[in-house]
Amino acid sequence: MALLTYRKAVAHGIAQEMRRDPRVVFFGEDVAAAGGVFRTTTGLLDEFGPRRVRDTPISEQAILGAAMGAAMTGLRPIAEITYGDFFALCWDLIANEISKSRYMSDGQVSIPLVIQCGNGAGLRLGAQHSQSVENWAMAVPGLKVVAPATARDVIGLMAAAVRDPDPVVFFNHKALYGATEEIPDLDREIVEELGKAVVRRTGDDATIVALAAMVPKALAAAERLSQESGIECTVVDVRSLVPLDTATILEHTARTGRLFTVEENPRLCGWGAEIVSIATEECWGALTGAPVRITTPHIPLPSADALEELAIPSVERIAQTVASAMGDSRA
Amino acid sequence: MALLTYRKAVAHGIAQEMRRDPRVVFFGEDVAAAGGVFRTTTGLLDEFGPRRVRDTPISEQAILGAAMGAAMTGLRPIAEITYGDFFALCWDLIANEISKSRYMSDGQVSIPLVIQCGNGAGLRLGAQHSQSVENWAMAVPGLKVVAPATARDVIGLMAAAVRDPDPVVFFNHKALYGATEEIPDLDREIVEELGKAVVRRTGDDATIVALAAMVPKALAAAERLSQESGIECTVVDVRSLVPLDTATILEHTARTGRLFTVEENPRLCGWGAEIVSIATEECWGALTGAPVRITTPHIPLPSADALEELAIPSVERIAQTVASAMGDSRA
Amino acid sequence: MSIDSLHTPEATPKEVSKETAIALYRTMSTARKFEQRVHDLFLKDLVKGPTHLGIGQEAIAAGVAAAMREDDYSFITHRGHSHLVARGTPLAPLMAELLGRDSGLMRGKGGSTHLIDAERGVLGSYAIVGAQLVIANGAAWSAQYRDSGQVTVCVFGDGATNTGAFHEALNLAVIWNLPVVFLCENNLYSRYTRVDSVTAVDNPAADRACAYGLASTVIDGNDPDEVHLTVATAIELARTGGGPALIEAITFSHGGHSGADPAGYRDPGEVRAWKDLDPLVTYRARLKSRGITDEVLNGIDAEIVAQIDAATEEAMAGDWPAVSRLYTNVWSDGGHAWRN
Amino acid sequence: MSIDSLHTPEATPKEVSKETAIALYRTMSTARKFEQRVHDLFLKDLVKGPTHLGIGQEAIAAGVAAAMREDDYSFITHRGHSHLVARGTPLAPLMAELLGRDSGLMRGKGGSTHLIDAERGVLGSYAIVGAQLVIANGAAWSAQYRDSGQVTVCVFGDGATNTGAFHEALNLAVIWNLPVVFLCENNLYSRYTRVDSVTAVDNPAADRACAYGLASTVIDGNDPDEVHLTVATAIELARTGGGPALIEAITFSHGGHSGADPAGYRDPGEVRAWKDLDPLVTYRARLKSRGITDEVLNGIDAEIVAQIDAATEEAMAGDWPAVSRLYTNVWSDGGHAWRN
Ligand SMILES: Cc1ncc(C[n+]2csc(CCOP(=O)(O)OP(=O)(O)O)c2C)c(N)n1
Ligand SMILES: Cc1ncc(C[n+]2csc(CCOP(=O)(O)OP(=O)(O)O)c2C)c(N)n1
Ligand SMILES: [Mg+2]
Ligand SMILES: [Mg+2]
Repeated sequence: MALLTYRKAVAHGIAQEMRRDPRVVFFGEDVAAAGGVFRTTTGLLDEFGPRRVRDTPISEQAILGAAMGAAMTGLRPIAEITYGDFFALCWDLIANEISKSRYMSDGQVSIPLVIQCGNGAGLRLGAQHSQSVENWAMAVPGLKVVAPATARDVIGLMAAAVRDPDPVVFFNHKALYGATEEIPDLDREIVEELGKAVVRRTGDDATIVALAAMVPKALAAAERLSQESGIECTVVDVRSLVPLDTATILEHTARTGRLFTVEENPRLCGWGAEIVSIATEECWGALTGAPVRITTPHIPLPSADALEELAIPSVERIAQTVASAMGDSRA
Repeated sequence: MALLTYRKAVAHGIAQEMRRDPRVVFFGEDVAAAGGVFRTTTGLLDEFGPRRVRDTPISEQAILGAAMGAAMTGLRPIAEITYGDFFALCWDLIANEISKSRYMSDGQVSIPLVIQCGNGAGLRLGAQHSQSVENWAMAVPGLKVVAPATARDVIGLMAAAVRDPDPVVFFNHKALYGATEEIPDLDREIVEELGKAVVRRTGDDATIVALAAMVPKALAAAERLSQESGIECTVVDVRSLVPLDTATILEHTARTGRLFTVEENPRLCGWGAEIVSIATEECWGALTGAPVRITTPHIPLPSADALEELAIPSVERIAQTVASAMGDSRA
Repeated sequence: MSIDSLHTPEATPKEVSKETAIALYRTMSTARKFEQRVHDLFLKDLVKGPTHLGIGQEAIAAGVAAAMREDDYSFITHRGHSHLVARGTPLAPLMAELLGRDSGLMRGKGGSTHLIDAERGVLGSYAIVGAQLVIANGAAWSAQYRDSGQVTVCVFGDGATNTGAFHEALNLAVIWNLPVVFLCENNLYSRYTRVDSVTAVDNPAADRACAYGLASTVIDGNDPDEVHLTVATAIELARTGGGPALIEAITFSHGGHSGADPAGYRDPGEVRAWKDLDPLVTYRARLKSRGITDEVLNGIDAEIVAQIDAATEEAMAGDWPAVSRLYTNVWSDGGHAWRN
Repeated sequence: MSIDSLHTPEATPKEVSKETAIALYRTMSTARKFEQRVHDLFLKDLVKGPTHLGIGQEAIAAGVAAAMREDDYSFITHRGHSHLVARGTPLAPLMAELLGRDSGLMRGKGGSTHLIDAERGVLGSYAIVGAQLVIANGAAWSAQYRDSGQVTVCVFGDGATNTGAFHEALNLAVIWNLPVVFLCENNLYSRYTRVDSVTAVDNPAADRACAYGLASTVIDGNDPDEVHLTVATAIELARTGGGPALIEAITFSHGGHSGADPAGYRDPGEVRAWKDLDPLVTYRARLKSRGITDEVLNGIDAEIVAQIDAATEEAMAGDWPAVSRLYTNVWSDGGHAWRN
């Protein structure tokens, strides 16, 4: 079974690490007996038992508090907060405690834990269950921030996250759960590295930087641009916002002269702004046009499918934005 | 008494609105009997009584929940969360409820409230009581975001915030409480407008965009640059991140060709990145050099005075950064 | 919590009037049939999103709403359809909302989990478990401040009792003596997890009352009379300055957590036992014992079906929201501009 | 809560040994004299930041620490100096931390409100009220998981009992049967506000025990023997699988909330009454009644003063942190890089 869904990759990745390291525990709301709200963690309770795989009450602060205390004292917890939106319920733990305690203690304690969630839109869940909040985490010093776009990366980046000695916030994307990938070496251990972007497509005219569910959309847009306008794009899958692979992003931005970011974050203060700012400052001389951000508008997400579709960057919007910006710069 | 401290302006601004509108109530931890942890709200309980000015338990969710429910049903609450850092404890109310309920209900309800806090560093309070989190609020659609730099603006922007029909997050800056300002018309009603930046200094060589405690620092740096390097800077006090006065920012950026942002936010995804991204895209042809962000490094804030001083942008660092970037662009 | 451990703190409540009884039946039956229709449309992929149904729990919505004054406020949960029905929200815009139409109660922006009908005092379904408890306090405080005599009823699930918001809300409500009635719909499950497996006490709401100096009240959530009378007493007390109350109503959801959930995690025996306690069935029997004929009740049901048919037809005929709707009503000026 | 309403659930605890009693005295006296020195330095603007002192509350830190195994974990509050002293943190680096020196326990990065001494099991002072309760659960869970026999003691203030974290923590600790002892230092005030004015029950911690199926235990927090014996019993129970406990110790802070707070919001009569119950004074009297002479106790005090003098001198001689320290230990690799 080398064809794996992104959904199944979640449990696969966690199981791989739990087999390897008895310090790894996994817990959250409905993750054990029910196998997760999105059926992403089916089988973990059966394999590892209730000592290591646990259901919790609806107590997001208690979940992350338990993760932090356990991480400080020798365990390697993976805690699930069902939706990225719910980070708002335990943001103190994330933004004030887990991220800062190592620094405040000048290294007396480490917090090696992973916080996993289902992030992003596309499931018609409305404004409070559809947000992309990886920018919230990126804005907080002391957190590593990871968001896989493929089933293989779900496994490999989870392995890297669990093995990392510092706190990692891990954003699975809800709209990708059904996506499949051929993984020939699925029977072997898969481990990726944090802080390494992947170039998913190469082209000389422009660089599109994308993350998570925006990666397949950016790739589709790049194909369309190639066919319809002859514009050849490089597509960089950032994978990890912290550490950020600025080397890869800047290399391709400089080489192509044009940068586009595609993000689900609402308009203001998303990670696109960060990457655009870095690239503008550091590739100034090489840029042949202004970097352009493609984002969700700065609005809460609507529930109705017709409206939700319009809010999130689409293949069409990406292609059109790139084409018209490239037209401008060529004009 | 026309010379007013920023500290006293807080109570003055709230009192002005409470006198005008009986729907305005004010509450938070230690704000009533004790007059506020920073003695910013002294006298309000005496003047308006315990029906309108209230102490609460240490229940940040309950505080903002009460504010939201009251705002939905006819009151105009001003709720205090002592420190901006503590938004993390009630972030669900801010980021998921208060900001989104008007949109989700398609306008059936309005949430006219103000959340006031003490924001920013400089008081040696360490990583969990010193953060500048206005970028957290800016990143959430549905919130207006205000941060006054002067005593007069504390009053005038509070008036605008209270009168605004939508939720406003109001960031007083802890390091400015002692700053004084001559306010000749203090005996009259002072009302400013949200979404209007103020040009605090005019110069033709570069534009420095700053907020709150960074405004006096940017002004001092501009003076130094003028005297030491002959570089003349325009200094824009943003005052309101949402709505954002892009017209003023872009006008001066285009006119001077150079943009610098000065913010207390840690490096990644601060409001500086947003303004730099907007300006780069919209002033591309007019820019004579890359926009440059001056920020706190991406680290938690240390407690010791010697270290805290080094972390926050200083007059010297602002001046040096501008001078060296301008040198580059002139070379 | 099991069925057997139900206890009512005071003696069995007095009977409701025949008129009220018929109204309660009508509300329950409307909610039931409405949600059955929603489920049909969900299975046809016409209603999207999670779609949490409260089939089996209608006695609570009916009993509560009948005890409320028109201008009282309701705060409810993600499982909120029946409460809107009970408070009189017209069925067509309600259905249209679930269908994502422009004629929806919120033009499709909110959907099933974020229903709100401000005109009828329903100040929202809250999809973040527990949030409504702290927000309800604010509405109650406002009513107290304005001396309007309005009472706020805040409904929440058993799962909400383990959130921090629950604790903060109850404490504040008591110290400010707010006119708010907190009502727990304890349907024994918090999504896919038995609430008793994640809760330190047996009655997740009532056994916490002691922590706020409140009385512990557990009622049969499948008995609309008991719900009605208990809540009416609490509301009356709150309205006259007696402060908050906390009531736990035991009930059961016939279906799973959401529209797509087969609820395989529940014991079939448990489901069967609770279906025997179906409030529509048992209440119908009670009405009959009070002399209300099948004919009358069948007549009511037929009316309801006709209403729901009409509402569904009207809703289905609605347009999809226009693109421009995406950008309306972020702000009170109707727009979404964040810049000039 | 007033002094009079103190009650001990079981009969007066048994006496501690003379040896333990002297150790308790030594700890209390060290904590007292250390904090008095800190206050002096604060008034000279050498110690900066808020500087929450626990003068008057030392019996709790002393009694608790004496009941703990060396490898047990402590989670404490922003008012934590005395707990570090009690667990044996060397005074020089502790003082150096408060002075913001490079030789500080955390090189000045944490300061008075974020003290941590991992080597001695003090896994942190928490400046966000209530956070330590949920985090302490994690340490307890880890000990349970590793079967290490370690117990976690989590100290918190009365004000913390109204946070959501308190509720979530207690519930989880009970359902997971964690080896954790929650101890409330009820000093009657939550910053400048009397806790009873913002709390729905009289004993903010103990009166909440019922909500988690725990026993309600209120003790005299100014009696180190009672603290010691009560906590020792709870720790022993937790260590042997008996699960969590919740203890409320009533005490009083002689000074204000922070170094700069004159505490004008308190009634002078109240302060005077509590100063009469100063644990150092009353315990000294008890020791004398147990035959321990003034000479012995004065000798201990003199030793302590000498230690504190030496520690202060050492700390004051320390360098300021180098610029480079700003960038160390964000990550476990020692650095702060967020990019390549
Ligand atoms: C704070 C929060 N955590 C988790 C969830 C996910 N969630 C949605 S409904 C639900 C179960 C709620 O159970 P209960 O309160 O008993 O209500 P019921 O669904 O049984 O009516 C959960 C965990 C949420 N919406 N909010
Ligand atoms: C969540 C949170 N809210 C508010 C504060 C501000 N604050 C710091 S100490 C304090 C009072 C704490 O009172 P208590 O828990 O009784 O401890 P004590 O200071 O009396 O020892 C408050 C409100 C905080 N640090 N954290
Ligand atoms: Mg339930
Ligand atoms: Mg206290």
